[in-house]
Order: sequence, then C-alpha cells, then structure tokens
Amino acid sequence: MTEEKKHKKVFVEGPITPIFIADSLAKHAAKHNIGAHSMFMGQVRADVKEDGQVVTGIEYEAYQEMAMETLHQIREDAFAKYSLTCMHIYHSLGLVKTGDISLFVFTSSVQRRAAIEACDYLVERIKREVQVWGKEILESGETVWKRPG
Amino acid sequence: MTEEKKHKKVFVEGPITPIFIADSLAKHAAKHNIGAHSMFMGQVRADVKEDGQVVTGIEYEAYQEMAMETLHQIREDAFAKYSLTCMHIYHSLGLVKTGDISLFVFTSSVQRRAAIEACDYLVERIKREVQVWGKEILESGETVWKRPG
Amino acid sequence: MMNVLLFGRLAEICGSNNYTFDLKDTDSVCDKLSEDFPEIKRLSFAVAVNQKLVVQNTELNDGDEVALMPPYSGG
Amino acid sequence: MMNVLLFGRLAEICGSNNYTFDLKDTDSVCDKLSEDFPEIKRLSFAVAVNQKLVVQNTELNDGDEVALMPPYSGG
Repeated sequence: MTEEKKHKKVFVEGPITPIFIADSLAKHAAKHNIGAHSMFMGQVRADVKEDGQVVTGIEYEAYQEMAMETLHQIREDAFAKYSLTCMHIYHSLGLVKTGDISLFVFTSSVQRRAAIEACDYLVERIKREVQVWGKEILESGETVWKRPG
Repeated sequence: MTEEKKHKKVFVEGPITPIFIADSLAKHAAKHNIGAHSMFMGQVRADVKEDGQVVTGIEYEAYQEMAMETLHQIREDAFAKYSLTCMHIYHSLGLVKTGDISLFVFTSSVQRRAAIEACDYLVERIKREVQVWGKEILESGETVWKRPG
Repeated sequence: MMNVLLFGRLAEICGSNNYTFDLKDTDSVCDKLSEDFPEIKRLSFAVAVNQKLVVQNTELNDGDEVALMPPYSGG
Repeated sequence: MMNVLLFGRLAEICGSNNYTFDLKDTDSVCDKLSEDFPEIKRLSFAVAVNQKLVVQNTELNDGDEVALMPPYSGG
C-alpha cells in the first residue's frame, strides 16, 4: 500500500466548516447500504482563565508524520472492531476561533450500533493518542498551552 | 407552559437535508460554552427483500399529538440525566427516498461525554418509544411495513 | 361517540385510519374491529386513550380519542 | 547527526521547534536540552525516534529523527 493510499487526508488549515460537514454527509447519499451515520464535532470554547481572561481561539500544531501513522492504526483498529461502511476524521491545524469546529469524526454503518460505538471509540483514542497540541489564545494575546482532556 | 413552547418542532415533510443539518450546526457557533456536538442521522437503506425487490424509499406516518408528548418526556429525561447545552430532534414524515436522511438527533455540551452519551440515549428511546411508522416502498410499487429496529 | 385512530398496517387492513364508534370500553373497540377485520387478530398492537397508553380494558367516554398502534418503526 | 523536533510548550521553552545534534542516544538528547533549558525538567514528555514511541533510552544513528512531545491536547 502506498503512503498516499494508507494515509487519508486528516489535517485541514483553520476551522472545519458546517458546509464541509454537510458535503461529507451528502457524499454518502449514494451509498445505499448505509443506514446510520454518527458524528462528533469538537468546538472551541470561550473558557475563562484564572486571571479572568477569555479564550478567543486555539492554535493547533501537529507532528504530522507521526499523527498520520497513529491515526492509521486507530482507523485499522476501529475497522477491525466495528462493522463500518465509512470512517472519516478531520482535525484543524493553525488558528480556530471560539465557536468554530476543530475536530470532526464521522462514521457510517448498516445498523446504527456500529456507527455510534465506533464514533465514540475514535474520539476517545484521538484525544489520547494523536500527536496534536493546542495553544489557547487569550484576549490580551497571551497564550496558554491547552491541557489534555 | 403552552403547548407551543413545550413541543419543539420535530416533524419535517420529506427528507432532512445536509444543508438543514449544516444550518443547525452553524447556529451553535454563537454559543461559546459548547465544546462538543454529537449527531446521529438515520439514512434510508436500499434493502433487498425476500423476493429480490429493492427498497426505493420509506413513507413515514406519525400519531403526531402522542409522538410530541412522548418526545417531550424523552427530552426532559435526557436533560435530567445529562449535562446538555442543546438538544434537537427531527424526524421525517411522508416519503424519504433511499440514501436520504429521515432521523436527525443533535446534542451539544460543554464536555464531550454528555453530548455523546445523550445522543446515544435519545436515538435508542426514539426508536423504541415514538409513535412513528415506516412503510417501505419497493421497486414494483408494492409496500412492506418496516419492522421495528 | 369516540374517534378511533388506526396506524400503520392496522389502517391498511381496516381500510381507513379513522372510525367513529359508540362503545363502552377499549375491549369493545378491539372486538368490533376484529369482527369486521379478522386479520388484525394476528397483529400485536398497543392501545392509547387520549394519547395515553392503556394496558387494561379502559372505559370510554363521549369524545375520547382511541388509537390502535402496531409496533413503532420510525427512524 | 540527528534532527530533534520539539512540540508545544517544549518548543516554546527551548526557543525553537528544531535542533540538530550529534549524540549517541535519546537520554543524551534529553540531558543536553535540560542543561541548556533547565525549565523543561519540570515537564513530562514522551520521546519518539523515527515516529515510534520509545520508553527506554534508545541508541541513535545518523539521520534519525527524534521528537520530544508534551501530553497531546488536540480536539
């Protein structure tokens, strides 16, 4: 398998838009064996920090080569564990402002349990295992490294 | 509480489109305490029946007054059980063709577990408890009442 | 008089989704329909009176809405 | 020579996301950086060699890519 085929596109510059998500969904209308779609979207929160400053966005960086390898393994494990028709994972790089989407996980299956459980499984593994770091940007321009969660 | 306020809009005529879903999502960009969205979409499958005929769509009917009452209770239970920011449920009435969406469940929360678990909970209760019936339309025009699942 | 709503396969078999009867309880409604449409005896269905599920025979009053509902199959 | 990649807070503290060293193993890399930037001693981080996590001290060869990674915080 070539690197190209093995590693599906994951990282997108800036936020993942509702239109991008709608397009991803619409592409599955032609797959007539699909009965269920499950989606997870991570949205950047305007958390208030100890000093009262509000988060205005998160700047993401990744160790892309290693993250793609990790995601490939997570994807393989999910396909082995759940009876899925399709699986898509997108993560932002660079600045994502408060209220915008930075993570989009999308699973599809014939029966609903597989899509629902696989989506949950993927989100938890991505959060724990993928080489991505977020830096919260505060109102003043100061930055705080996001804590794992 | 008036009936109007108590009963959020649920039933939509025909399929639930990707654009409708994108719009629902986009409306939440202004809610800056949301950190996670979970979505479930039910899509009409081209199942093959015993006689080899393929399903071309499902025609949905509901006992709307009772279904709204049931959904109101399910919604209240979900809000009591999970720490949710938002919850939306949409179900089609009338004809939904193969490949199109007939059920859309959408939950949002500060931390991801609440949105993920509530979405799962809602889907299972809706499938079991809401007064909706689907009639599969076959290629020949013959119909088969959909089995619960 | 009470309005009897029929859904899904039941409406199909009974030829209408809506009958008006003057009967004393829910069992009488089921008996009347089973007599006219014996095929429905083979079906399992739930009964609601004024949008509330009832599991036992329930007395009916003028203006009540009775619903006979096969297993739900939405989504 | 080996390319050392630094991520997140580590890159910030060390003033660069990329150093080139000629050292015999991963412990030496960590020691060298801790000497120059003592603040990183307080941080927990994982080490990867050629995109594979290593948990013990690992010998390095010419051309290896070493990554020092604080806890991930994507999503």
